Amino acid sequence: MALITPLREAVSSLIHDGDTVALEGFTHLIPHAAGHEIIRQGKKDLTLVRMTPDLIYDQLIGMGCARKLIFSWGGNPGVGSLHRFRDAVEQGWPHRLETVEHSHAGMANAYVAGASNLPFALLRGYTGSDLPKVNPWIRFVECPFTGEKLAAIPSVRPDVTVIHAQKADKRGNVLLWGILGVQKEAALAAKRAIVTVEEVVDELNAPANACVLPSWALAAVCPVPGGAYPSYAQDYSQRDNKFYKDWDPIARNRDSFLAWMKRHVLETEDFAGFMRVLGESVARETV
Amino acid sequence: MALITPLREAVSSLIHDGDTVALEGFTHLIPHAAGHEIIRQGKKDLTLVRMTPDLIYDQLIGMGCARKLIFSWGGNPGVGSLHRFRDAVEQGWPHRLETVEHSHAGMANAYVAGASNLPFALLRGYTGSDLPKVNPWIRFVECPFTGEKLAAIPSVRPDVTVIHAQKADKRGNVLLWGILGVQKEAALAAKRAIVTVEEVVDELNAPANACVLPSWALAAVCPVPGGAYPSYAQDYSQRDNKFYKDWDPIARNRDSFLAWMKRHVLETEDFAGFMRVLGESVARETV
Amino acid sequence: MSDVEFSATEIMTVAASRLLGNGTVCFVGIGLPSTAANLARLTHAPDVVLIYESGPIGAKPTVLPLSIGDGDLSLTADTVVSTPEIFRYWLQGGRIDVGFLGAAQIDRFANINTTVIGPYDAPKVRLPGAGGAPEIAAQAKEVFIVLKQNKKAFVEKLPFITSAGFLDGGDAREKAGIPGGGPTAVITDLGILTPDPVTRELTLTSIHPGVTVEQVKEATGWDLKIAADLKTTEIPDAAALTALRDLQARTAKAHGQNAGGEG
Amino acid sequence: MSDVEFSATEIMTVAASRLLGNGTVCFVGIGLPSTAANLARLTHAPDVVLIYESGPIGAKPTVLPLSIGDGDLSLTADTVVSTPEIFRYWLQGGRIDVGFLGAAQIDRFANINTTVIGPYDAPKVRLPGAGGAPEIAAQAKEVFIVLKQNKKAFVEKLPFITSAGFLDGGDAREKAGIPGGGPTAVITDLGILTPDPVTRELTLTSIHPGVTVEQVKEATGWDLKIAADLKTTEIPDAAALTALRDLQARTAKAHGQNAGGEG
Repeated sequence: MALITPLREAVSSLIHDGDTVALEGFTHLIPHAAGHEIIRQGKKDLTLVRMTPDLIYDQLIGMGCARKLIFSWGGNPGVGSLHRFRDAVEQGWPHRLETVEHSHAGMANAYVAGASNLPFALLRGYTGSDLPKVNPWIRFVECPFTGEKLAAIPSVRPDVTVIHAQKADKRGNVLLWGILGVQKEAALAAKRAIVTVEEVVDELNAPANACVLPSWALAAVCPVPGGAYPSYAQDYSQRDNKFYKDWDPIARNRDSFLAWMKRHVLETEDFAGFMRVLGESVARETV
Repeated sequence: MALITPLREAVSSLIHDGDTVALEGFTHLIPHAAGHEIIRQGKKDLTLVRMTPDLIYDQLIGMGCARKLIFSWGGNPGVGSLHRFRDAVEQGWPHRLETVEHSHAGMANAYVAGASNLPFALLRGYTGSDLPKVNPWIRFVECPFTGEKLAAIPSVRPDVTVIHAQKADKRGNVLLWGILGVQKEAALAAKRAIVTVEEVVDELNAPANACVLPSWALAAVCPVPGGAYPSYAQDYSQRDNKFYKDWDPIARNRDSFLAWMKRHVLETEDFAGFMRVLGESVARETV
Repeated sequence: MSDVEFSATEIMTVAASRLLGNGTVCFVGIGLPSTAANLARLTHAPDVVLIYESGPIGAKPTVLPLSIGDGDLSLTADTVVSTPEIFRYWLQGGRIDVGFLGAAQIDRFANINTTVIGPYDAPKVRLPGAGGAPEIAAQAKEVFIVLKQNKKAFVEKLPFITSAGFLDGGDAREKAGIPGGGPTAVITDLGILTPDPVTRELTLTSIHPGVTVEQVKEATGWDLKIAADLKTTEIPDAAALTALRDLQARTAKAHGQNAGGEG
Repeated sequence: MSDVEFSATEIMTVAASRLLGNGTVCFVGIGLPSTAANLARLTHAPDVVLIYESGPIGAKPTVLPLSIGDGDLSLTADTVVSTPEIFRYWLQGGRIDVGFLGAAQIDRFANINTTVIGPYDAPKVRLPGAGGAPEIAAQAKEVFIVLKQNKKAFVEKLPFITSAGFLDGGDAREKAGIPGGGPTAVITDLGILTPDPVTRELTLTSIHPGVTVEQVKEATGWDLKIAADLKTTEIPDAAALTALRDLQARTAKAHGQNAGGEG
């Protein structure tokens, strides 16, 4: 049963050094606040999983939280490279980052297999690609009826998945809508799922067949209004495209990155504090 | 692109003798009208597929339309046996019926695999059951990572799937809600999908993430208000539980079954005709 | 109404419902299991989570469903997912605490038959078949089975094992690699049978008041073991009986009956 | 505005959009493919069905999405399904007519690299990676690729094949068991390249007006074959140019830019 918990406590009690952690989101509903809290608490040696690692993964990697990254597309959407990710892979800064690289189809199927408690995912995939040459976790199995060769990759079964959603009710049942990505599968594939939400309401009033995650399938529900920023929550906020562009020069340089992280994340108390200091930085720039 | 088509034409042009046909529905949204039209048109030698063959399959089997049945639970829900199904299996009347028998988990996964264009479904299933002893289509594969043994069964890929839904728009996009069963997977697993609908509206106004089947993924959309009767369509009709009970004595006896089918199905023009004659029969009984 | 007057079916249903703890996530078969599970929800276990294979999660029906896909299940559920999702993410995903099943036949190791009486290829009686039972029996953390006890149902040897209990007994189930814990209670109209911790043979551990051990043995197709510390089943309390009868009266009014099936 | 003034990027975009027939089901990559696909929808192909890997089916965005998961895609779609469903039921299910991709690098057989420049284990440049491309390239009935032509992008040998075109050419793709038909057009800012029907080597079959064959050869890292019947690309008509510029103006107003990525 998910308790309505402050994010700080959920991260502290549910995420441990060395864990495999997926913070999922597909442009929409990316759990930035939870990522910051992981950085603030100095979690180390994490295996990070995500189809589309973006800014929050760039930050986690640059701050040295990650030992390994399992992913299928790592970039700053609409802008370009993730400089901290590239620096880790190309130069080993702040330390070497092991990578396991898939296609989106592979990762999406691996989450489905994880949620289904299967050891591996079966798909038509990777044929003709060099990915199987560099990823020993891509293998092939034969159909016992037709003899066809199909790709097999291990399930993703994170210790902890973190997602952001629009609403929870007071019992901790969660409702999300719009672009769902792999969030439901990621939450159900994990041993422990943390959901940050825009608001807690009396009744979800979910439409028929909506994406609802029942309280008892979750470990913690944490109210963090705006917790997806600079990503967005449909019907609550807009994506801050400018932040994504502004991130590029900050992240290009190790020192400017570290200074930014210190001021905005390490020295703020929580996400509300981050938003306040960020507001001050933006105001200063635009004066 | 699905054309809005009369049911008679859709059945006539899209379902052929010898086809593998799935009329899916899980208590809710069972396409009875389409089943009657298949009987009226005297389709033969069909391989029928369904997780829960119920009255409409009893009728198809008793009228000699089916050569083979792939299923996982065959009964009259809430009442008892399907007498025509039993007569075919136990006595070979009106002719022998070949059966391929699965569990619900197996069938549900086989539809998913069909919709996903995979040759087989992978599941943890059937262990300790005698089903693999009598069904050669249940095999086992090894996980290439863990060595675990998992069940494998062939995908279900019907020539034609028929489902009933609440609404279509004028372009032929379909919306269904409530208990969805395997209908979406069954429709997407088929070469040709026919959907009977309660009504055709200007705009679907579907909630976010609702179960919508786009027109271009369907072969025909046929307006048949009440076409799930005696099953139901949530927010349109109630299940007629009495009909399910009344079916038991009709179907127990070959002659009473044939007489009923002649009067109510073979000698009626369409589903509206069936409902009219049924109404007369019920009125006569209750006089 | 005196609180000591109750039928054999009523004590069976109330005894089965009592086993279901509050907050338990229960995968419910239609018919007797559904009656017992909903009675639990309406009495001592308001937070029990009822999952039906047609898709409803957290169903709170006001009357007993006649079928596994009644509209009342959908309208009262926390959410309704597809049937494949129920079997893949929720059952196989390992999220079910209790699988609550009925059966046509059962053997001493709580294996279940719902497929055929007689040879498979030339059956004397063709039963409805497996439905969700094989994977519910295999994957729920534990399984309760509720059925009426007589020699046709409690047989020495099943003509067909549809769903595994403890197979040949002992550690046969574990050796076969079946993940869930297996049947922990068989609740009948005569008593409650539980598997011996070592041999896994079903043993009469509780007998309903007014029933004799001879009667139970007579209704069993094998030489039924009787627990040394055989208990007498607690009689249904007035509140549970009232709740059950109200539920059945509401159901009869809505449906005209309350039997059930998977279709 | 005169209708003969247009940039190289504009003729590339318009030429790419023209290839997309009305009613086509198109799996759209973000960036240039998304611009061309939406231009087609806003001009000659109002019934084109745009599918984005984040989940929207039948998206009709009013401005170009900056990312693959913009709210406008969700709000204007016929339905939004999960990302696993997009890849399983819709792409792998064989329902996609055209996969519309971009690329960082391409070779003569239309194989694509979006993974690394330099050795995989010690890359000179770490690119974003595969995203949806390997399976889009493999499973769509045909594939259009749009990218700017220069020697860094059009290379003799790819350091890494992320997504298969025709592999080593000839029937190598079919022999590898790749189901979809593969790339049928590579649209650049200089011309249009199409695979030779037999060797499957990319051949310049259309050149944009004002561009010389020498320029195109100079921008290609291998000895580019030129079609005997080389055509000149039709210039963008005024309506298409207006639609494109309006779309980009709306987009700039909404987003401030229109580049794109998969995140």
